[in-house]
Amino acid sequence: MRLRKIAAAILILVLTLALVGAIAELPSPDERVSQSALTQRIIGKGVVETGATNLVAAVLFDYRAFDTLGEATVIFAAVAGVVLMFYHAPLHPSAIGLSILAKRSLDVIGPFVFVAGMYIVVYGHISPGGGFQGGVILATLTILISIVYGLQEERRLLDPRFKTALESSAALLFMTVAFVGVFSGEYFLSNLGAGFFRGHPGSVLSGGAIPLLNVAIGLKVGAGLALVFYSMVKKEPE
Amino acid sequence: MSHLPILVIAIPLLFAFLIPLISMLFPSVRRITVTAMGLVYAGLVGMMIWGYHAMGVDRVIYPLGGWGPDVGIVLELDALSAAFAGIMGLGILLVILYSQDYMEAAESKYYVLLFIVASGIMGIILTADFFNLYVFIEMSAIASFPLVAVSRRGTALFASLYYMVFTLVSSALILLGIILVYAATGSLNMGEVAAVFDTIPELTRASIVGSFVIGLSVKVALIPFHSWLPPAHAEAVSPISALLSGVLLKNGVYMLMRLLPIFGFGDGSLDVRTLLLVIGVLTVIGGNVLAMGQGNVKRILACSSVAHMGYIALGIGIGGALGFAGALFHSLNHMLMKAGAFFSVGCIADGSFELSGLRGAALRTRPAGITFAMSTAGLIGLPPFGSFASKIMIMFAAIDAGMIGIAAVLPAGAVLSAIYYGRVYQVLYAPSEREPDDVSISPWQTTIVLVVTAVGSIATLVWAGNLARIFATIADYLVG
Amino acid sequence: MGLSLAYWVVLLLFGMGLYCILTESNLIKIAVGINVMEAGLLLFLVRLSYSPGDLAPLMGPTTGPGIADPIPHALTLTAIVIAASTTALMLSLIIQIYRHYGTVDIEEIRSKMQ
Amino acid sequence: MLQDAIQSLGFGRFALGIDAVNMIFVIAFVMVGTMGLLYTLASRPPIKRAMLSLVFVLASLGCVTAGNMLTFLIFWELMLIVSYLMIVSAGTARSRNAGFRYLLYHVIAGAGMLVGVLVQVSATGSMAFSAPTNAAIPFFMLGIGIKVGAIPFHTWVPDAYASASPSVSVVLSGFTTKVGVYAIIRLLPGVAAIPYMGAAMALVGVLLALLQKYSRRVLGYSIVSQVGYMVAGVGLATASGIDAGSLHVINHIAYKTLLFMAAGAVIYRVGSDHLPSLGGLIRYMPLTFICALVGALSISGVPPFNGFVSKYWLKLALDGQPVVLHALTIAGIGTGASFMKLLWYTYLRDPENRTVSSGPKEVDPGMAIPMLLLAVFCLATGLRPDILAGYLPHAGPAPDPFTLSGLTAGAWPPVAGVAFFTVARQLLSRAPEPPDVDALYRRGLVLMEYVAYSLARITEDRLQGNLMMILVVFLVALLVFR
Repeated sequence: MRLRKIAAAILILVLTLALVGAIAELPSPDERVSQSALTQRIIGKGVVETGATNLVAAVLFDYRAFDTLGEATVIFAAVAGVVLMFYHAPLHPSAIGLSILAKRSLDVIGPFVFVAGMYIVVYGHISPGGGFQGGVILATLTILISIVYGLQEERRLLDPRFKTALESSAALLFMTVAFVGVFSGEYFLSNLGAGFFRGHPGSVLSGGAIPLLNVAIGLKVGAGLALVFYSMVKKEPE
Repeated sequence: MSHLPILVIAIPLLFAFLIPLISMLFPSVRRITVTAMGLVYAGLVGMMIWGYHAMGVDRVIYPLGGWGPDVGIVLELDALSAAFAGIMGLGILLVILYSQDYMEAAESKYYVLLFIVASGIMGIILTADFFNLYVFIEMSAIASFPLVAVSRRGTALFASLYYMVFTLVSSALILLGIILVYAATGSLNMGEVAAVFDTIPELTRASIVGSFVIGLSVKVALIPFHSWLPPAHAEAVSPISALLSGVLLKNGVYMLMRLLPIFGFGDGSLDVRTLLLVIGVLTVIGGNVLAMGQGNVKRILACSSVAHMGYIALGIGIGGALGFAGALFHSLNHMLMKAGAFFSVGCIADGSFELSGLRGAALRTRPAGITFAMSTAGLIGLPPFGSFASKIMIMFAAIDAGMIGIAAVLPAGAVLSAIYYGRVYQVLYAPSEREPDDVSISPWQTTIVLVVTAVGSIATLVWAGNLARIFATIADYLVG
Repeated sequence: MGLSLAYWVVLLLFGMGLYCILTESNLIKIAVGINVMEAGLLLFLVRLSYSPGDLAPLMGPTTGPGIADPIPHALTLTAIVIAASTTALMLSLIIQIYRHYGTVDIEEIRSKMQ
Repeated sequence: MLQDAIQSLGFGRFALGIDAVNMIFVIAFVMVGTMGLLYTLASRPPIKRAMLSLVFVLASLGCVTAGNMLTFLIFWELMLIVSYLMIVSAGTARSRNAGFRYLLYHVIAGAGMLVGVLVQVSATGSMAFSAPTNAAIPFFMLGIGIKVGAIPFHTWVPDAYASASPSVSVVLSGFTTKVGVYAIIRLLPGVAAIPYMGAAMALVGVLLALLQKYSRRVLGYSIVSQVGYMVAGVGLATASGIDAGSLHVINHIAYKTLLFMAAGAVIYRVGSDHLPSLGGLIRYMPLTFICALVGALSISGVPPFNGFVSKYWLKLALDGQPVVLHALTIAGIGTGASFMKLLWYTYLRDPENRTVSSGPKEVDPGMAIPMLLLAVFCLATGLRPDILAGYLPHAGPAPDPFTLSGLTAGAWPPVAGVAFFTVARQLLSRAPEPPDVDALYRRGLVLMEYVAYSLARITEDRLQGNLMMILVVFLVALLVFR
């Protein structure tokens, strides 16, 4: 065991030093000239071409929206996997929840958490944030409910079948938006070209399909992560 | 044709999203729906290949979102993609059809994951963008982990984890390569990277090629990176074993074939060909030797998959177009034969696949007993099965390149595989005391799948001439 | 060598993660190791896009000349989501393994499997 | 360029055809195949087994009529598959084990042939038969050597033929080794070592045959010995050598099938071919005895049976090779002795065993007719060698064997053999069955499997050790292949 530790340490040391050489040869990003044509193009024309002022969102949901579809699917697959793994898993979580103090506090902050999540989702194309980030906040709300009120209560409020349906529907919403491009004679995942509303860059109603995709992703991630948490700690077999 | 490249990726995804809703709302029609979905998927793939063929152009480019290769992600369908799409599409269809009888009580999530794998594979095959490739690699991998553990036996769970750790480390290596590519070229499009790849500084180039080749070797399970494969392929339920061995391993093969020409086989800094030849020889011999040491039919088949990946690695490592064509051809054959073998063994045995408990089992099942013998004879490399032809192509490429030693490795592997398959036959086909009339006949859908794999592996020899010419054209276009 | 500090941190994280994967016998720690390794890679990706003084790629009325490359940011977001998904899946696998074998120690599991 | 390479591999261009070289093989295979199938059908086997025999005969016909090397290879491997199925179809553990070993031997043979053929194609650019290049010869030697049962690869012959069910071994025994002989004519003309290989086979085969205790094992080892004659003949690559060897092929197929039929008939009636427990069958199965006698006389080369003619021509053709010639003469003595032994134990001596004395019946007509036909053939072609001579590859003027010197040369070795057997009978009956090299091979196989087992146990389930290998190779690749 000790031998393996020493061997691993030496190995990793040599390997990282070998990588240092490779990194040192890279063009340094500290010099402004190193920005590639691709980067300059996106910085220069991104807002005009996508209608989103958050260029990360522009890349994520327009230029490289296909990656986003892929990663949404990855979450979907992970959720399906986790649910499959715990399909018949019995476990005994706290069914009562925490004290009245905690419950009342959650009653107060819960709506705010929800609003914050929705805000981050809906404003994803003009300010930092987006569907993934907002979706995670929405999912924390369900986690808070199950900790504070107990899993039974959370289950009563949000049936896992509802979450499954919501997750699938949100994914279908994403696909629908993506297919609009196909049916309007453009390409899959086309944004402004497919006739989505450009709006005035910087306002909420702008960026064409980007807000729609953000909402779809937000709901999907929220429902999916809530489902993951629920599956991992659930009590009764379904 | 116009939208088909995206449809083969998007439609199975749509199916994956729809299945939970369908099985929630109309549980009674799930089986027929899933069958129809599988057929639609295969039909789309077929139409895409046919359309590509009919257009008679080198490559079809589909710009996603209307963005060209300079800013966005494009899908690129060329001859190599078309060939692999055909191989994988057929494999996926067979797995879906076979699962229907085998996993009768499967949860809907099983099919969700299956269709995600189907979509991910097409994404890997069609995308022309490095990072998008990574996303699809992860997509098909993540969907396959729970599929391995679907039986929820302890060994299956551990095998799944083992598989997962290896895959994640290899994905991390691939991601490292992608990051270095982006850092060095400022572009992620494969064509653009290929154009400027020679200008990358040498050390960086070596690191890029090294991390891709090693990462992909783990995915292809070349020795010494193979050890995740036997447990994962053996502990999974049979249709998933067929999926992993027959289809998912070819992902890595495809990526090697796609990326190595872009990297110029690492000419100048990292000699990938020599590396692949060394690893390939090790894999052919080692995989077969490991298979000889197993007492479990599915582990034997799994280890033999390792050995067959060695054949393919040798075909690529030899470097000429003929070796490439042979490796391509062997991918097709291996898909048919290995999937057929796993399908058959799933019908022959249920539950335990230990040889000691399977005395005479193959005589009591029909037609699985016959198709198992056919598939495994093909895996040994005997005619009249297609692997005979593909093996000949790889060996001939080696001999033409003056490497008779390498050429002799392949038949040596065949001899070793004859030893362990001979042992398997001795047990599986030994008449036992049970009444001969309790022969179990597979359900008709399963029977169709079994017959397709068995007949298919013969048909590839019958049409070997045409297939070899097609694959040679592809290889010529790739490596010139 | 003339690497900036961030690159050394990247290598350190990458190496630490690998070391953790290779030497720890606790499955959870292996999962953590994988995450640390991926964190190193993602930091590398982010660092590539940024040079000191850059602004975040939010185009507004006060856009300056130095804007960070938005593409690595988007890629990083994608990669983070993927890493999180795999972690969730891996942890659920580990939980199931624990329920099965009563341990998350890799050596003990191996001895129980035989 | 690439398309040319594919073209030269000849996929999809299967060619069959009869020419001067394979004419005699086709005649032999068709004739004996028909007889063998008749015999098989008469033993009322399961229909699958009869079908297999038919397919086997067709496959071997395909093999000798193949017009290019790819077709040849495919039929060569098909023969392997079918004959493996035939051997294991007996359904006993013994036949399964023998079938397994048979499979291994012939997969190795196929591997050797495959490499050889591809080396050849690479040199000549086509799949047509051609004189071997130096690089291809070792591979062809391996492949064909196993197929013909060359020393030290001969052990599959008695092993397989003695373990299959009797009706199967009748069909099986005629073809496999002869296809190997044919391959020598086509693929290995004029390799100097081959006649010596044949001589060694003739000697070792007959020596081991003499010491066997089961009739079908005697027959099996004597196949090795007789094929040695053919190999010596065709390996010369002279017109007379090839002619003599080819004639010996058809003669051998006829009388060896006849002998296997007789042995099979005994097994069907008595249930055993263990020589020490047989005896006295001449009283109960006279017809079978006569057939066996004709076979034994033919194989020993007694005039005027057909073995006499081909052996005489062989010896003439081997004039320039004294070593081989003497070896074959000694082998002739041994052949006489071993078949005297076979006849003596099975038919002539008084039975010691009660089960035999209870009186088995003569064979059915269905089995007797093919046997009689073959016996007539053996005698007829012995008396009139010119019937077949016209079909031989070179069909040159053949010397008349029925001269005084020819007759004595043909007759004295078997006579000496009979005398030897009479003198040394007691000694031979006490001699144990000799060990053969395949004991060694089996040890080797067990050892190999043990090593494989240990390797598999050592490497599997070691997550972190195996992960480390990835990094090691990554590092090696970065540092070494630079």
